[in-house]
Amino acid sequence: MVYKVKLDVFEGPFDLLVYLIENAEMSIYDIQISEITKQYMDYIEDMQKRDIVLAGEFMILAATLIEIKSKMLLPRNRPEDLEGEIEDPRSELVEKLIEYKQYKNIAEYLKMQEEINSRIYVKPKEDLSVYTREPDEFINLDLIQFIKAFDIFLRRRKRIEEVKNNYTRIKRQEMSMETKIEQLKRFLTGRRRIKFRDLLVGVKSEYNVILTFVSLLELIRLKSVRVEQKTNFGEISIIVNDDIDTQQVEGA
Amino acid sequence: MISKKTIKSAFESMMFVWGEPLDVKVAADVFNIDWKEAYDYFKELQEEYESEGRGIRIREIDKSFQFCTYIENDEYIQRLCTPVKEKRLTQSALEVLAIIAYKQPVTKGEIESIRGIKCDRVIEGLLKKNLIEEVGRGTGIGRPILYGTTKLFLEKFGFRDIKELPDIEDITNIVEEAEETDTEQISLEI
Amino acid sequence: MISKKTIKSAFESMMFVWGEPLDVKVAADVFNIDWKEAYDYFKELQEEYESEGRGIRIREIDKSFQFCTYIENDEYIQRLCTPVKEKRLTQSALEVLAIIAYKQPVTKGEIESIRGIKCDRVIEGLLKKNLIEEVGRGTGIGRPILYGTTKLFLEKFGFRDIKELPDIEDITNIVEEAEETDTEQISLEI
Repeated sequence: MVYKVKLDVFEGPFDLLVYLIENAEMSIYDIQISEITKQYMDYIEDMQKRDIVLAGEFMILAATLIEIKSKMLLPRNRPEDLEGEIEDPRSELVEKLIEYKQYKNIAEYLKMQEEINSRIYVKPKEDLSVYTREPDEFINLDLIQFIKAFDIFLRRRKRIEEVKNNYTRIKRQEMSMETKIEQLKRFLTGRRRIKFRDLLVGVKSEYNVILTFVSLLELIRLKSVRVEQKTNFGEISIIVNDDIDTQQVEGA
Repeated sequence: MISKKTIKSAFESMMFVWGEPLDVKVAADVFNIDWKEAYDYFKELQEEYESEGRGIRIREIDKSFQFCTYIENDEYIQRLCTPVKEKRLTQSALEVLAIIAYKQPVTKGEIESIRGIKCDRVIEGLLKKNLIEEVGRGTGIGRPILYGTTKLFLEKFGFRDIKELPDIEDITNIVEEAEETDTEQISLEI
Repeated sequence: MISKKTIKSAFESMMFVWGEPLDVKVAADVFNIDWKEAYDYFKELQEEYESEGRGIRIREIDKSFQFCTYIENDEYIQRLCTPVKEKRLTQSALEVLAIIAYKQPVTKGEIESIRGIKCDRVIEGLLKKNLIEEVGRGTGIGRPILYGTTKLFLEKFGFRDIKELPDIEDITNIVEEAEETDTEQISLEI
């Protein structure tokens, strides 16, 4: 059989079918389905005998051909179908084959173009590394970007100012160590023994707790009071010296 | 003010070092001139090399210009040296490329339905060769990848731009005529 | 008999693909012509490219010929080939630039007191980028350097002169308008 010369060079089932049709000198618009189906099946059988793995699509087209063939065998001139022309069972396949053939032609044309263009030569790019080592730095700026950045700065500055104002107002209310020491001395005068915790009654801010404690340390240094702590983290007891009111606070 | 003569001369130098097709826009930017002006200069240069019958020519590819050899000197170049020829595309690659070139942007599914066979491998190969590229996503189920041809495709097949591809209807005539007139010049792989 | 025109055109193609200097003898052998004839053709070609003021020229090196670029076009080739690296100014650089633009001439001390933070590095960077420059010395202690914006600064923002800068009071309005019309985000380092 003639088609054997092409063997496995077919690009797909359509390619094979188009080849068989053309080889049999049939019109693509009037395919003799039973003849072509036979040739197609023979080809596929032949391939399988040679242990050539055919893509599944070849079998799908085989099924389609058989289906068309069987439809062609059905009686077609039924009077109840008069209103419309009965569709030729081959028409869908023919349409596909024609489209495929068109692209096969384009492929042929592209091959020609490829051939022609392979006769034209270009030169490679020169070695440009001497230029590419130090790129030009281009500053990307526009007015809106500049103004937006400035606006963000102005807003943020305003915010910082507000925060700063709050911060200093709170600070002004806070007591200095000197004032606290004087306050403590007045409180301790006339007392013998007092718990440190009692000094913190009504003291809310961390700052004031620390201030009280640091002031107490100062009083210890001045020997106005002694402190005792029996256990770690235990209660601190303050023992007040008699001369507490005569001791001078440094720098006060 | 830089003279037209200087700019045209610079364009020649620039194309020469660049080797690859030089984008008109990139060339125009070097001189801060507008695109149309630069394009006209390139066209003038192209015309000059042609009318003087030079052995090097300027070809236009997708709004870029490139120096190349005059096609008819192919024979002498081959006598001088054996230039490295790239491997020709296979029949299936050419078919898939044909479908993509004419139907782009196109999905793999559409290509396969025209060819009646799977073509993942072929598409992969064409992508690797940079002859096609992904150009977006379709709107259908699974948002399938859309393929289109590249600038390299135009270069390899000698098209100025994709619009230069002949009408599908004319193709058969072109192919048949070419086969009749110079079968001896086309080496067909059989 | 191959015409002189064809041989000269072929020599151009051959030089082009050869890249390196093409030996006159090798070129002559392609056409079976004698050395002197080939040499004369190369000289004629060289003369043609020169008299036409082409951007590519032919140079002779030890009885070989080679295409090369016209030396005067070096500057344009450099412009074409030097990659451009886009740099954005940081938020701090933009702030310092804004302060200098609006308060110039201004000392580093004044800028720092406005921003509440040192800015030697930022000023250095702006000087390097040629967006600001030293414009004199102040009268205070140590005669501090006064900074002002440069012509490049005006150019980059498209101002004809420094008076064209928008009023500080209008800035918020401008920003709001811009944000309405242009939603594009700018990357700010804060």
